[in-house]
Amino acid sequence: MNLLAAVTIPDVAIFVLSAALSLAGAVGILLAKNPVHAALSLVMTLFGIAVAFIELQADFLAAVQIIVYAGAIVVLFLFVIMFLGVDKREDLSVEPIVGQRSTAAVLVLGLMASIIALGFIGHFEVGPASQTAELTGGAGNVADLGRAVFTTYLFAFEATAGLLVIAVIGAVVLARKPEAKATAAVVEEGEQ
Amino acid sequence: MNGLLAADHLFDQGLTLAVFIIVVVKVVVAFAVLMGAVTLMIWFERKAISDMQSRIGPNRVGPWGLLQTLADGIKLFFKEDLIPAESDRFVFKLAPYLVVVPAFLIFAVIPVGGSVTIAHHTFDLQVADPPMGILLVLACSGIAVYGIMLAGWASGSKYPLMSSVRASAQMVSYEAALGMNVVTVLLVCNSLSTRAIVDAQGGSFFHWNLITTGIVPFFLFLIAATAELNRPPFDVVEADSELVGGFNTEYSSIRFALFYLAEFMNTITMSAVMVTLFFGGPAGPVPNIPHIKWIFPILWFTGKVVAFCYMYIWFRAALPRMRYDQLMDLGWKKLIPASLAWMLLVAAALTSWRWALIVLAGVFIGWIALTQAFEIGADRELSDASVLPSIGQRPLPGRVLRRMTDGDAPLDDEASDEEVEA
Amino acid sequence: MNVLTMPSISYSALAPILFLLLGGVVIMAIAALRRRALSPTTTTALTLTAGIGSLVASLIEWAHVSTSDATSTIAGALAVDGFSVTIAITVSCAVILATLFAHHYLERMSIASAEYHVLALTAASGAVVMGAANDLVVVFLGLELLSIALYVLVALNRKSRASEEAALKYFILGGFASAIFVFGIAFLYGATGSTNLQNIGNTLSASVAEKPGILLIGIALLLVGFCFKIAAVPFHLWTPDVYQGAPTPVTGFMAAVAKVGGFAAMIRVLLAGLPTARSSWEPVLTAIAMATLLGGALLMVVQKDAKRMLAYSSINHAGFLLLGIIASSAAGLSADLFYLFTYSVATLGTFGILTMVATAADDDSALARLKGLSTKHPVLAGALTVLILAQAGVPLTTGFIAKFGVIEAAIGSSAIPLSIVAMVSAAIATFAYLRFVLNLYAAPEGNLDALDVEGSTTSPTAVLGVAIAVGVTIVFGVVPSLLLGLTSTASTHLLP
Amino acid sequence: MSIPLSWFIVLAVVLFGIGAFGVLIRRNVLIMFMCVELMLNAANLALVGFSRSLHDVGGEATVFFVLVVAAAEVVVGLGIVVAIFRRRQSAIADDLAELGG
Amino acid sequence: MHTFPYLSLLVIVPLVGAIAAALLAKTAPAAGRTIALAASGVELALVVAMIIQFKTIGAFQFTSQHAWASDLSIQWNVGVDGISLFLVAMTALVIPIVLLGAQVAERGAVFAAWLLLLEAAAVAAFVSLDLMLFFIAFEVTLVPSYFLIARYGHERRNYAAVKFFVMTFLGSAFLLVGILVLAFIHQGQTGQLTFALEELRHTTLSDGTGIWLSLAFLAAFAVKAPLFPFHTWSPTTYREAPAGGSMVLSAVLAKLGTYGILRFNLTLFPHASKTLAPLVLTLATIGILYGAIVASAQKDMKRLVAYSSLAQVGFIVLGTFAMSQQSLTGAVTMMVNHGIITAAFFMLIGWIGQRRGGWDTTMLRGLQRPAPVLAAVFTVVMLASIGLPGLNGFVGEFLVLLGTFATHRWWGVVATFGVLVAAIYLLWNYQQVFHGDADEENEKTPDLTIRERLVVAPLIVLIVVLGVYPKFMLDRIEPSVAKVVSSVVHSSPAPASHVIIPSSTRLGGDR
Repeated sequence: MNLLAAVTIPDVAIFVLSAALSLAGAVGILLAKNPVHAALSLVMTLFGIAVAFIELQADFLAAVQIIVYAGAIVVLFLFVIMFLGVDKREDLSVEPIVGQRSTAAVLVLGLMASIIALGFIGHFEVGPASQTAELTGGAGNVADLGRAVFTTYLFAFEATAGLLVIAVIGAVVLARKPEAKATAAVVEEGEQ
Repeated sequence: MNGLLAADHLFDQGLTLAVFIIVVVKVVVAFAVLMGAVTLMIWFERKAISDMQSRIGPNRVGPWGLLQTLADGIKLFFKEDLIPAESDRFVFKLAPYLVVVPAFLIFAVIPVGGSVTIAHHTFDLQVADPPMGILLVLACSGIAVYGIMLAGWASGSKYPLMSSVRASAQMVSYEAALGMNVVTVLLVCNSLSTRAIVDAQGGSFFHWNLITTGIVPFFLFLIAATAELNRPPFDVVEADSELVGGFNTEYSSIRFALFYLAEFMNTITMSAVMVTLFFGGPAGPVPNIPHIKWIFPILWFTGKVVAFCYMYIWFRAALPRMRYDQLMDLGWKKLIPASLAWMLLVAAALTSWRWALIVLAGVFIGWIALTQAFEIGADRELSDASVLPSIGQRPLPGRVLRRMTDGDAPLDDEASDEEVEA
Repeated sequence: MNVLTMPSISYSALAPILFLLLGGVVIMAIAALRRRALSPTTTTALTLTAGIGSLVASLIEWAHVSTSDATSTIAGALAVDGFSVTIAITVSCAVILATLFAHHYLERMSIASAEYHVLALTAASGAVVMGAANDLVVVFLGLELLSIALYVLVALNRKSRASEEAALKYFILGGFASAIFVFGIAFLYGATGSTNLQNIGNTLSASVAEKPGILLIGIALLLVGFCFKIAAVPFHLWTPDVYQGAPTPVTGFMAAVAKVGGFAAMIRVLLAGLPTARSSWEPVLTAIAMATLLGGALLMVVQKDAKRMLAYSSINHAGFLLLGIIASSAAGLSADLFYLFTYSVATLGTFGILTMVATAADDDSALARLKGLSTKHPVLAGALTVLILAQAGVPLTTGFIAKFGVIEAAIGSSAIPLSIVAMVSAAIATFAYLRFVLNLYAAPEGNLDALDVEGSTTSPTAVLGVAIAVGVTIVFGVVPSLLLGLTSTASTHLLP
Repeated sequence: MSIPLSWFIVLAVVLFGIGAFGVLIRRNVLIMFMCVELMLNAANLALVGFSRSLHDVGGEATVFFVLVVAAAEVVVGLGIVVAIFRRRQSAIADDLAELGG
Repeated sequence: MHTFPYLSLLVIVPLVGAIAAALLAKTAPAAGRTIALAASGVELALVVAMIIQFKTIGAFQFTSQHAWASDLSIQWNVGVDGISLFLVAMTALVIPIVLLGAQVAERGAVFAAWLLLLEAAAVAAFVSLDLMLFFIAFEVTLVPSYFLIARYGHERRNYAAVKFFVMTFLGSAFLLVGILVLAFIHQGQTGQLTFALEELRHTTLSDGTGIWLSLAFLAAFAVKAPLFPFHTWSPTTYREAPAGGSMVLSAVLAKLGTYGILRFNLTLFPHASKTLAPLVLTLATIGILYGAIVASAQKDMKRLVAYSSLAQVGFIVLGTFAMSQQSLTGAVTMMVNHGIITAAFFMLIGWIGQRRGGWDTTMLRGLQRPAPVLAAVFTVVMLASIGLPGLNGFVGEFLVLLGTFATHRWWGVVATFGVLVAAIYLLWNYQQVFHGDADEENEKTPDLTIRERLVVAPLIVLIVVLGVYPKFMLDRIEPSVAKVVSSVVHSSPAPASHVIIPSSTRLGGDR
């Protein structure tokens, strides 16, 4: 199997860029002491993945990725961090539960290794192509995507309406101030 | 990758040296023009506002004070670069660039004129025309908020932080409205490429999206865009009378200059985006004069952009700043529903008149219901104080907040018991 | 320009989902458009209407599907078969019961009732969607409809810190599970080229890959995602905390509806989409089932808190329900459907009674608190005894038939060691259940007035709920054929 | 496509692994939450990769839905975080010890 | 056929009584107790009527069959033969006696309700001809027994209840799995899923499967009986249970185990039973000796009876697995007689406990003088238990030993030692408690009241009558036993060499 047969240099460059960005960001989240830095790292990862999307000719998703994820979701994170003033530095030197990190590391590394190994054992053999609908490259795939969303995935699309309703109601319910009595109790505790 | 390049016919013959030079030149020219335009814009704003306030404005440096901006720039450049002790140094330094870069990037997809042929290479007068062009605009305006947020937060100071919180909330809120109006335009134009959008408006004034989308989206977009820009009357982020200048309070020297630069650059690019989306971009009557025919679209484009820039200056001079809560109300309760309703109407009208009538009826019912609901909601909010306290009451990060709770008046037990019974 | 051809839609099949979702929307709209806050009675009535509407719609749909073959609607996104309708019936019943129990609670805790009901209805619609989903994307969306609504519901008791903490814990682990689930979907999609379960099944049966690497990854990740949702050991860690912290009626709702939804989707994915890959998921699932059965039962024994104990009990039940899946037979499926229905009713009744006797702030659910319940409320204590014994699987209650059914099915599919483990775990669990029951009859400690806050134990709706739960538990326990007929017909649609 | 599918899948798996590891070891709720987002993104990358190599639109459509779900999840999740931390000023998971477990 | 639904009524009557008693427990406890007593009386009357109508044939009688949970193939399929008839009768007798003689002081109505529920379940188990129905009934007995022990028992009642519950439940886990496996094998052979005993008898089983299934069944029954070494729950449980509880547990519930072995193991797996016989016989013999020896070391009278029961159960199992006509008849007889005797024992110990605040042999002395009637009754029961000819204990034991000698001589020889040891420790115990000089405390022990005498009288009468005239019982038991024996004898494949089927055994009319 010749992996590198058809690979061109610009493609590799873009992939390496995307991988570097996303991995650096991911590691950044893992190591950031400050949630704001973690959020910035997350943005970096998102960019890296957007670059990968472009390399995969999913331009539309790349744009949506940036607009929705970086432009809204992470901003929301930052908003909450700043709003609550919870940007306290986390002390990473102390392990809360002994052995937690090594256990987690073993688990996750095992998982990753086995997934990658399984993938290579199966030669990343994929199923039959274009079952849902054919995917054209470039600008055309917005139309493909739109068509799929309104035909094959019509129900899923409608279901997202329900999802957003819950999200809105949930946010309203949760942002509402607790009953006066409860607040008073907290104040007392805080003063002890 | 290939999809990106294939869209532009500049690359039809592949990536030759000539093509490469053209691209580089385009980038450099766009950069230079934009920088020049910004200095002019700053001068223009100061001059125009002075005029409206019956003052003279800058008039010493250069003819009509034209070089005043340059002088200010040089002065700022040589000022001492201060970094507050409490700041997060890395982010503090990073933030200005996060503001400037998206401002430049947006301009890359704006078609400033028609197409030109030089050395057998036909190319469009725009830096790039990616198939997702307009989404890039939205993406960049989404990223722009980071600079402001992080600048405020990284300063480690009270007022800038409040500014950050305001900025994030404001820009996320208005981006939704912005996006929906863009979608309305896309419904009419059938393409995401800025060039195609402009081309679709090519015929006459009546082909402009301003008309074809029914005028309303333009105004909605204008309001939303103004809010995205943090320009008056939506400049709560840097409200100097409330927040001492907001997110850039702690900035000085070149970093401050970058924020300043970015603000005006954003004004220009957003004007250009509006021109592109609703006013046909470079479209306009082109007299058939050989060799300089290509210059008229550019002139049309420039003229339209200047008009918008003037409008922004005019807003600044004429309109009082909105209160923060009014701003959020406007965004969520008026702009977003209206944008959504109009988008649906346009979509329905494009399908058939039956659908248009149905959606119209739906919009009408929705409008009544929403108005009613908002009114009731406002009453309830006043009655039981069931929402979060406003931002000004938030404690700051660091020492103070460990001991504090919501900042609501603590209720003693008797009072709360009564309230429960009631 | 191409014209989109909209897929055909069977509205009668969608009716249960529509009733639930629209019920929620209507309540929300009315609540928003009325100047005074809606009274709990109104919202409860509206929710009950939606629930009953959904139930009736499901029953009408049952009349259609029970006599015809399984079909699908909306471009194959939703399956229309006996299985999906049975799940819809189960969820509708759960909604009705949960509403009856929540009514007085919401009133006395001054929780905004409209929001509760809207969220509950939406969550329920998510469960129904999961039962009918014929596409992995739809499964995922149903799962999220259910989960996101539940996150908020869990946080609803603002008087209790535990409630919010439970919500957070649930949320983080739920999000974690969802992410794993999506990753699994990605790999399964890669391996089979479609997200549609029908297509996946066809692809897999048409050709078996020699080295199905990607497929195996996908299945494994999906299993992990499901196991989180159904609280199978070792993915159960969130369960006790969330059950304990959530407002008691929400715990009941969650125990019933989330379990039904999770299992419905799991059954559909494994038995409709991946039956040909059975050899790869069955051993894993068997191991998980054993761990779940024993873990749930053993940890149940050491609990001192009623809600925590019931959380482990729900884990134990999950183990039994897994038996039905592992059996991969019509009998197993039928038994699982029976189990899901009867377990929902029993657990809702149990938590309903716990709701009735909860403290003023609903923040203490220690077992010891229930001592002397038989003195203070003998009838309630009796009802609780019946429901707990049903969960223990005592004959003449639905619990016995349910457990018997799944074990019978498992043995029918030669899963004998697993069945023995199941029986042993039942023995251990029964001890915990009996201890619970005995506690009700022990001599009271302290003030018994705390067992009735503002007339919570005489609330007519809750009493009606208890009567229904106990009635169903006993009637179907003595005459199970009524329900078994339905479930066995339903099961033949999925596994002919 | 010129880059082999396996490269993207391996990248996705590594990102997913880092995300999962983060959820398991970090104690700051917000960061745990970001790690979950990271995992979702890894899944999206895998979906798009498969979608491209299958020439099938299903994967990209799925990504679209995952994005919507992520947005809804974030709204509710942050709502819960806000609700909790308005009572206390900490975002460290270990500080939340109300529940005995 | 009999149209009168005796058996269904036998289950329904105590059930209704239980519900009524439970409902009245709060408002009118006295009425509840009366109703419970009435229900048990009606039950007894029904049983007596049934015995009168019973024909001395081997087949099942009074059968009744209804679909119940047809989707799960469970049927209401009941009938009695000579083996179950007297067990039902014994159950019906013991319950009213418990209600009259060992009623608890507090929450008596609930106690009665649990007892009646237990009676219903036990009767259902004895008469069921559907394996699953049997299993359900078998399981249901656990719940009331658990509550009888845990709510009315002595100091360490919770521990005892749990130990009892968990051990028996674990045992029945294997039973359920065994039943299901058998049913599915049968389904594989006939295409029909059923749990009916008559159907499943005809299942063809390979050697290995048969043995495994047989062991699975045996696991449940051995724990319930209890057979050595699965007996560890019994001394604790009998000790901690209230007098009434111990009576029912040892007289009725333990018989479910021995009955199960006889009815199901032998009928369903005749060949496997033959293969396993040496093992089980050895266990039974060890149980006899172990029970007897440990019993002689007990200071606690209830534990003493518990261990003596272990020995008795050993005899029953010995008789069962000796598989000759006499030994099986003896085993059935012994089940009934042991029920009567042990019920009487526990009731008497309960009375002693009431009078003296304990039943430790170290604190009791010379009770004969202050309480002569008590001593007399105790003597009769004790002698019956030793197996004195003329009393009922003798009949069963003798038949068992006779049958065992014929087929499995050496086990019989060893078991005989058990009889001797039993005589020694019981007499010694009797001597300790009733003879000697009473100290001041013991001197004041009151004798049996008239009521108590009346309550114990039926037991004593039966002990004597069944000892003097066992024929009535044996006549009805033998045809049924003959059926079982013949099925064992004719079981294929050809018996292995170490299983001896002596031709001298009296077999059914098949030859």
